[in-house]
Amino acid sequence: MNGPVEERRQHYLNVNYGLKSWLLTIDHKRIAWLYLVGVTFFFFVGGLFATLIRMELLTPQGDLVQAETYNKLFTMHGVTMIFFFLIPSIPAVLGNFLIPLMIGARDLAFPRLNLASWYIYILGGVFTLAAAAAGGVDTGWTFYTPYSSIYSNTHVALTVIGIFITGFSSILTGLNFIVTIHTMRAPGMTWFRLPLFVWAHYATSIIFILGTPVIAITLALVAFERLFGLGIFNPELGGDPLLFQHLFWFYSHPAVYIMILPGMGVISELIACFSRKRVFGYDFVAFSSLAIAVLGFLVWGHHMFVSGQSVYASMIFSLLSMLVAIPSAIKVFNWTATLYKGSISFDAPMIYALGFIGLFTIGGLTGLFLATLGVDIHVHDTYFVIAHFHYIMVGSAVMAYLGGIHFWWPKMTGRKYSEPLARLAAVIIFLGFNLTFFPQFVLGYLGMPRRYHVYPPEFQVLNVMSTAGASILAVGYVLPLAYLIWSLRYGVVAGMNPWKAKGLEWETASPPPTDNFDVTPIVVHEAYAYGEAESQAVYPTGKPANV
Amino acid sequence: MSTLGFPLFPEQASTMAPRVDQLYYFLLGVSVFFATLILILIVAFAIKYRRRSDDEQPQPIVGNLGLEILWTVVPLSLTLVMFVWGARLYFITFYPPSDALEINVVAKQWMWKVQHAEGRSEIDELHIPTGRPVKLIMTSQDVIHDFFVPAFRVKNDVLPGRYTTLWFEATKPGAYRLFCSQYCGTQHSGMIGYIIALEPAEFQTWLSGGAAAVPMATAGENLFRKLGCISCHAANDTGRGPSLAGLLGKAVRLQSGATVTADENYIRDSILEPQAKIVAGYPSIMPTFKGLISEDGIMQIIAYLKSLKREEGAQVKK
Amino acid sequence: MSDSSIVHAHQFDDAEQQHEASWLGMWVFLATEVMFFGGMFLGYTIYRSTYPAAFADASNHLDIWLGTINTAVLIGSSFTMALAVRSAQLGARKPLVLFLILTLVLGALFLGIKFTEYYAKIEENLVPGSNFSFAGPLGRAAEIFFSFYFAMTGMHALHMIIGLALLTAMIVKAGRGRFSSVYNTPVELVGLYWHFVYIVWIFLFPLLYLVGRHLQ
Amino acid sequence: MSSGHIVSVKLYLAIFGALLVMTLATAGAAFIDLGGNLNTALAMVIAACKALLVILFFMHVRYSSRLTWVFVGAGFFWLMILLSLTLADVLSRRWLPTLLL
Repeated sequence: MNGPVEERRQHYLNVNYGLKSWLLTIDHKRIAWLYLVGVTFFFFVGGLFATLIRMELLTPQGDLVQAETYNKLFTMHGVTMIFFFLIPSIPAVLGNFLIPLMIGARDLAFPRLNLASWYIYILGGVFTLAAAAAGGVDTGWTFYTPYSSIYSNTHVALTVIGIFITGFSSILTGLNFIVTIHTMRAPGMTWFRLPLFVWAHYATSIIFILGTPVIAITLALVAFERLFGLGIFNPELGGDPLLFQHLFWFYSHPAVYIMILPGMGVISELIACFSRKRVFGYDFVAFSSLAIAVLGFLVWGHHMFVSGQSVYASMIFSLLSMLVAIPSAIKVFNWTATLYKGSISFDAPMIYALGFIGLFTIGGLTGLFLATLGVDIHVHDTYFVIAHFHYIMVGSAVMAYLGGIHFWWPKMTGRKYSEPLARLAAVIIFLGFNLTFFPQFVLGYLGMPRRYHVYPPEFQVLNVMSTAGASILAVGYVLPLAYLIWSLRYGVVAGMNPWKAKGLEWETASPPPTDNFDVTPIVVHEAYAYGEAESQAVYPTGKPANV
Repeated sequence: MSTLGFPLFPEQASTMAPRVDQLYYFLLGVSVFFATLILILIVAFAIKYRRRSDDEQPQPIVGNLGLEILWTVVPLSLTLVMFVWGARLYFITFYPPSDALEINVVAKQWMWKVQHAEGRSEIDELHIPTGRPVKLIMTSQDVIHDFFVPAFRVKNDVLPGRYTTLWFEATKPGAYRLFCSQYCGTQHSGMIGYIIALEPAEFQTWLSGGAAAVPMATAGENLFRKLGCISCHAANDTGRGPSLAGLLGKAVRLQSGATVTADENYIRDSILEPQAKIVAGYPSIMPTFKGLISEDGIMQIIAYLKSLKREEGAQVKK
Repeated sequence: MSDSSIVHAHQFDDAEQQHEASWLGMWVFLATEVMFFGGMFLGYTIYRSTYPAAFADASNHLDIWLGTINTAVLIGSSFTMALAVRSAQLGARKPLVLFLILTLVLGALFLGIKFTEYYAKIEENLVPGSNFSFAGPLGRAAEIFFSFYFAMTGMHALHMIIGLALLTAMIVKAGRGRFSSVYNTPVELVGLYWHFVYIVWIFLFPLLYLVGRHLQ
Repeated sequence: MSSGHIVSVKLYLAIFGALLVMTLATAGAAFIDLGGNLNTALAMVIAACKALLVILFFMHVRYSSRLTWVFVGAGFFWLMILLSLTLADVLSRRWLPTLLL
């Protein structure tokens, strides 16, 4: 994959070829590519399920698929998108590729564990797809007992084991990042000179490490109950129906912060680069990431306000849920303040970043509706909730992921993608997204429950608008797949720093050599030193090779 | 229906609906304000500070503590207002008034069975009088369901093995949609129905109409005798078990020293799991009735025990 | 955890950084194990507070003598493991192999005792499921207790088996003299893992075996 | 970092003895009715002490970096979050909602 013009310089892609060089690599950059392939595959599988759901909801009657099939569709859409796309996407692709580069290290602390995490991810995926092929699972991605443990006769155990296995790939990634960021920063790279991308991934890794095991044991207990008849969640024996919900949401709410925090890290980088300014209030944005990770563990009860939870516990969880909203607000205001007096250019990554700020603001604010006890009684388990979390997942996390892929594509491949096509795709995605999910807020307050295969006729017009939006969104997502693959062969060769961005990853070649830096940098300046210093680091033996 | 031919906002048909909507408007107002504020700032900065030349380099700005405090304190105070206002409504919704008309609901995979105290029962429909609080005592025979009436802005999960309650007061007659809003299996979307609110007079005629049905209290009394409860739980503590007259709402001291308020859940647990809470001063000899009595049977006995409260006053006088 | 003796893996600057990374990495892993077992402890705590009498009655069906002996056996294996790590740090190959073998034997003894207990429970029909039979009226909640008993001790036994496999690997490597006073990280890490598995048992023993013994 | 600190066998023996004594103590104390849930509290205190001994001395955390202390503490602290907030729900579920506000 080296262009005709460029002289034969060895880098991590052309150092060796063949399947073995990819399937047995321990280079964090190649493992990032392996994850990119896996994550993209599952994104389009999940997208297929979403398309079928939206087509079914065109009409109030259930005339496209059976009720049973519809239930399996939304379950597999949830499971595939959450566990196999949203959670791994930014950390495992961009995090794996960039964290060693950004902190001036040669690789992650445990490269072989990193490769093992990819195999574990794929093994979990195989289990889940096998369950889908064998007949699917119809419990919803939340697997609430006693339906999932006793009453459902679909492939719950197989799917649950698949997710159990994939959880360990998150744990290994989190472990790798925490140890790498603590022990392998280049000389001079203090914590407060780290790029905010690294801060965000550090906070995410805390959640990987302290949250994922709880979902692992919870799903294992559900599997034990189905396979060996253990009576842990069985109401017949006097089991507490809310125990599963507590254990499940203890992980699954912090999991939504796993999905958004890396996105926030990407956005801090994009806003800084394309305004050519230091991120406004660096310390506050950095600590906000940590605050979100920690407070994120205290709020899970807001999923259970109407589930028979005690009114006093609901009050505690509602108050804590208000507190977790504050760091997100701080971040949004700081990003907006970064634009002030900047020099803003509207390349594709910046369009994704600006779109992120707008959509994340709406997503975050609608979260307050759900954290407010009085309103949640009405909107819980309706399309209001669906709209809220899609504004965060699709509107923010996926936009940030695409923005990050476009921004670091020249660094990963040494090639530039076609800018006009990319801007077009970003705008299509922004418009298609809003048309798909904004009507669902209205549907939600009207009271349309989620997971409904058949719905009253008065909700049809809004549903048709939503399906129309979904088709635009689908087109928007296929475009990047096309022109990014096209750019691998025919893209313009990108130099070391096409965007004139600050950060150690932009001070080595594109694509970088296997050991990332010919000479280990010594960091002397703050992060995002736009207008202050030529480069954040000095290199003991003069300029870095291959300027 | 709005002029568009389809609704954009749900009907307000209960006393709580306007209050929830007020809070909703407040939240909507705050959200629209901040969303437009951010939108205007982004668009303004994007236009004003767009890059003029490729090597343009703006002055670096590190940050501003005053601003940081501002956009921490303002969101915090707004969210606390939301919290307090929301919690207040939440408490009102989960604190049923004592004079409410009690109706029993049993949820079962994919249908709602409603049982009025006067004996009349309905499937997937609930007739209620307007202008009077109605308290639903609900339980599920299989998985978790959720009784949701959008027009009343109220819902609560229906759990297996436990009673959950829900109350509302209809303000205008009409038929309002009922949804099950906790995923419960294949026909989850078919488990719907209507709440039919009638004027009190019409409600009485509806109630007395229909097939002659045995009031729950009477059915409960027959069951109380048939299952032999009467042999231990005789009136005025003459039997081996505690007298159950006036039990509802009374604080009961247990053998373990704890005191528990006797509500519907307490009675249900004591019927199905008698050893779990032994009343102080009584031997723990009560057998479990698990499997010998249906959900409806338990509700009938509870209705009978509630009716005892009124009679006990009479007995003492005799 | 590369196996080259003195030379460190290429991504590290020196052996000391590599050791620190492995040490922190192991503790991060043990934090995940704390949360993993924590989920079951939560379920146990809730059900014990809801059904105290049933849990006490069910717990009295467990053999306290076997439980106490097993705890002592595990303390012994933790002790010999600590001595093994110490010998590795001193570079004394013979005592290292000896103590590792001792730890292995004691660990196997623990599992032996455990499985005799399991066998006894199967005999008494106390395994949750269709043929679970428990004298007295507290049968239903007792089945929850035994569900947790088998889930928690089963998961603990699984971790013990993994531990035995790791110990065997260490014995083989130590036998070949792969460890020295300068490089013994794998032994330290297996030691941390083993001690953690013992800590889980420290909490399992009182919570499962010692509930309401004074009521007997 | 464990800084390769070598612990004396004497100390290990002392810890070993202490653990054995504590095990017998907790097993014995279980037979004495201390009333209420004092029995459980005592058993948990003893178990926590045993765990602390193992962590500090057998696992060398006593001689390790402050960072290791943070990692060790974080695991147990998060478990406390899970236990305390869930018990906040379970224990207050049967309290009748009084009109607080």
